[in-house]
Amino acid sequence: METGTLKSIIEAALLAYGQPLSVEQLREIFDEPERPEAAAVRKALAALADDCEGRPVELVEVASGWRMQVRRQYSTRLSKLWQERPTRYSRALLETLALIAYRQPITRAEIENVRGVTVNPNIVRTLTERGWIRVVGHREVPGHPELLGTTREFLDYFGLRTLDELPSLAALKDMDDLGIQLDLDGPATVQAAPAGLPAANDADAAG
Amino acid sequence: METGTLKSIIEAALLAYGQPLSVEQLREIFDEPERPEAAAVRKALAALADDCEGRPVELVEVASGWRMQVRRQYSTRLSKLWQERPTRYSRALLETLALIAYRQPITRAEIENVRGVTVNPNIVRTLTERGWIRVVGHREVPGHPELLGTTREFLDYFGLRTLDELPSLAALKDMDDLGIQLDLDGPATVQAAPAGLPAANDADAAG
Amino acid sequence: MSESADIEARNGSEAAASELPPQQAEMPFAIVDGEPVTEVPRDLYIPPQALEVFLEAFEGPLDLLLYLIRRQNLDILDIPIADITRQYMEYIQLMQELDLELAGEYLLMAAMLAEIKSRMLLPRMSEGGEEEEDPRAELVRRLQEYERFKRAAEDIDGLPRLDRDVYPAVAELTHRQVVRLLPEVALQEMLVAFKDVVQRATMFAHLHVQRDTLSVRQRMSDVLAILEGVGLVEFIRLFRPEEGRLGVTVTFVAILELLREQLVEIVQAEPYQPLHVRRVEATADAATVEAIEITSA
Repeated sequence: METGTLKSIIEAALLAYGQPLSVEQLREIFDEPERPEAAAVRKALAALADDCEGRPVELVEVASGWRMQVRRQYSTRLSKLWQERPTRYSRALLETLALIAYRQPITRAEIENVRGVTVNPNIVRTLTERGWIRVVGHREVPGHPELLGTTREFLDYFGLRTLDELPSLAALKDMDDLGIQLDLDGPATVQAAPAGLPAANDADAAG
Repeated sequence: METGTLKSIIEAALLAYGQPLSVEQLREIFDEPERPEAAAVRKALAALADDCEGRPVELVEVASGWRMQVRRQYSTRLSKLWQERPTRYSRALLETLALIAYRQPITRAEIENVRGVTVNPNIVRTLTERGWIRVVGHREVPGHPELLGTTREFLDYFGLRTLDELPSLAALKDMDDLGIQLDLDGPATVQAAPAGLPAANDADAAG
Repeated sequence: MSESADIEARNGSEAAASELPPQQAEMPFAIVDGEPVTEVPRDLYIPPQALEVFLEAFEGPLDLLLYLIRRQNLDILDIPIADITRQYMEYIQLMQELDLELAGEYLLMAAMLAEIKSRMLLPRMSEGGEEEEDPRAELVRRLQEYERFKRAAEDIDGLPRLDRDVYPAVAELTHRQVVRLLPEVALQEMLVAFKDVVQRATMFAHLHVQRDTLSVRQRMSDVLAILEGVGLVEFIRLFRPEEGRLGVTVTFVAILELLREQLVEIVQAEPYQPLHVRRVEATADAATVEAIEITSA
């Protein structure tokens, strides 16, 4: 099949479906023998992405596939089309979600350890109902607590392809360095040079 | 506002909204004083319609306003995206099919004799519509009941050349050895169906 | 949310500063840091009416502590523990005075701070001659860890989110047909079903050895006897599966014979409803014809 035709069908499919479609799903639109190879689909997707230059829509890849979406610059204006405001999520919910996203698989108790407060069951329910988290197993400790992890929908919703695309991975690494420094240098350093330590590290901690 | 900008915002709005928007609704996206006149919106809509030439979507006016829609030529092909997940066949259907396959030609009465329950007419219809069974004759007994048998499509579906290639009951012995639990206690324990088999309730028994 | 609380706290403190004298520090700061602390932060007092809002803005004791530290641009690695403890306790006391429901975690943290504070005052040499870890280390680790995820939560909140920052582009697809897929069946599934049903039938057969002696005529009489004077009997009730295949066949043929001879009729309320059998008392009516059609279809 000619790339132009393939590209048009893919654009039609993505706009009609309104949700991400994987390369495999796009291939399955076609019956044999005209079913294109994955490489041909990818080539057409690349051409389509180029076509979107200068248009108010863009083609993005997220965890479950490719999605046509209206560019971010229009969102404020277009939000007027809906009566309802987009949901705002509480800090408690976002912190819980962040812990699950970065530390998965994780138990509630482990979330509580870091946050210093008990996990509100409503938050876990909301996140589950939203389809962002799910139980991925149980930890082999007494009580067999549930291990929570994020879903593909979570990545889709936040426009990510993989968990690696989550922000601030570097910050996590820096924190480890800080911990080591604190441990290895011992309290003497902390005590003797309270003003000396911060400069570099503080920036990390704050940044 | 320049027509090009207005056109982009309108396209963004129509694609984000996914439903028809009237000229008035489109004007309301804009706050005063930048809110365009209806004439300007119509001009932008006309320009957008022209842009759609050669693209897989078109701008059409319907009763409640304007909407972007995928050109009709793609409808049939894209319908595949909405394929419904099939439900599994009931245990009653599988047993009926098995009896027809292994004991053909067979009458309904004979199937009923073995299964101990009446044959739900829907099952025979489903199997006939699927093209797996057909009437192969009539038994020379009072009432001249139909004799049912399997078709070539049935063989094709299961990848068999002839009926002789149907596995023998001896083959089941091996399956038992593989640890597949069979329900040997009769209809009362249908819910204890072996893993992999539908635990659907027996439509026959219910009818 | 925390921002607004922040503003309120600040406004409140300005108002309060003129009314309240600076509080005397209960601990000399010099012992902790090795240098004198000249300034007692006074801007952390919050008027009671703002307190509830303020406290709701915190996600727990760690969050509150972080606020106290960041508020004063203090170094998280070198927290003036006495000062922070005093400030923290002021909130706890206020919360208690106001009868606000105080989560247990806040009190736990208060105890932890008090313990750290007392350990800071002791000479830090263990019997082995090795220096003990800074009493604040564990707290610092927890604060760092919490702050890391507090920031990660903000980062996640800042990601372009569907239905807030980006909208999926959708166009109408007209003339769409729903393609219904047919269920898949594995050969093995059918085989298992077959074994199952054969096994059941075999069990019935074992129970009745004398099935061969049954005759259609005899069974016709039996059926008529069952129907005598009882009105409608459900069709399947006339069958006894435990008689096995032949027995059921005989009953079935017997009923067919009775129908043919117009001695019984079969009635059905609606399609797919259970069939019922009754004796024909008077002349045959249309129902009989219908019934024959149903049974022979």
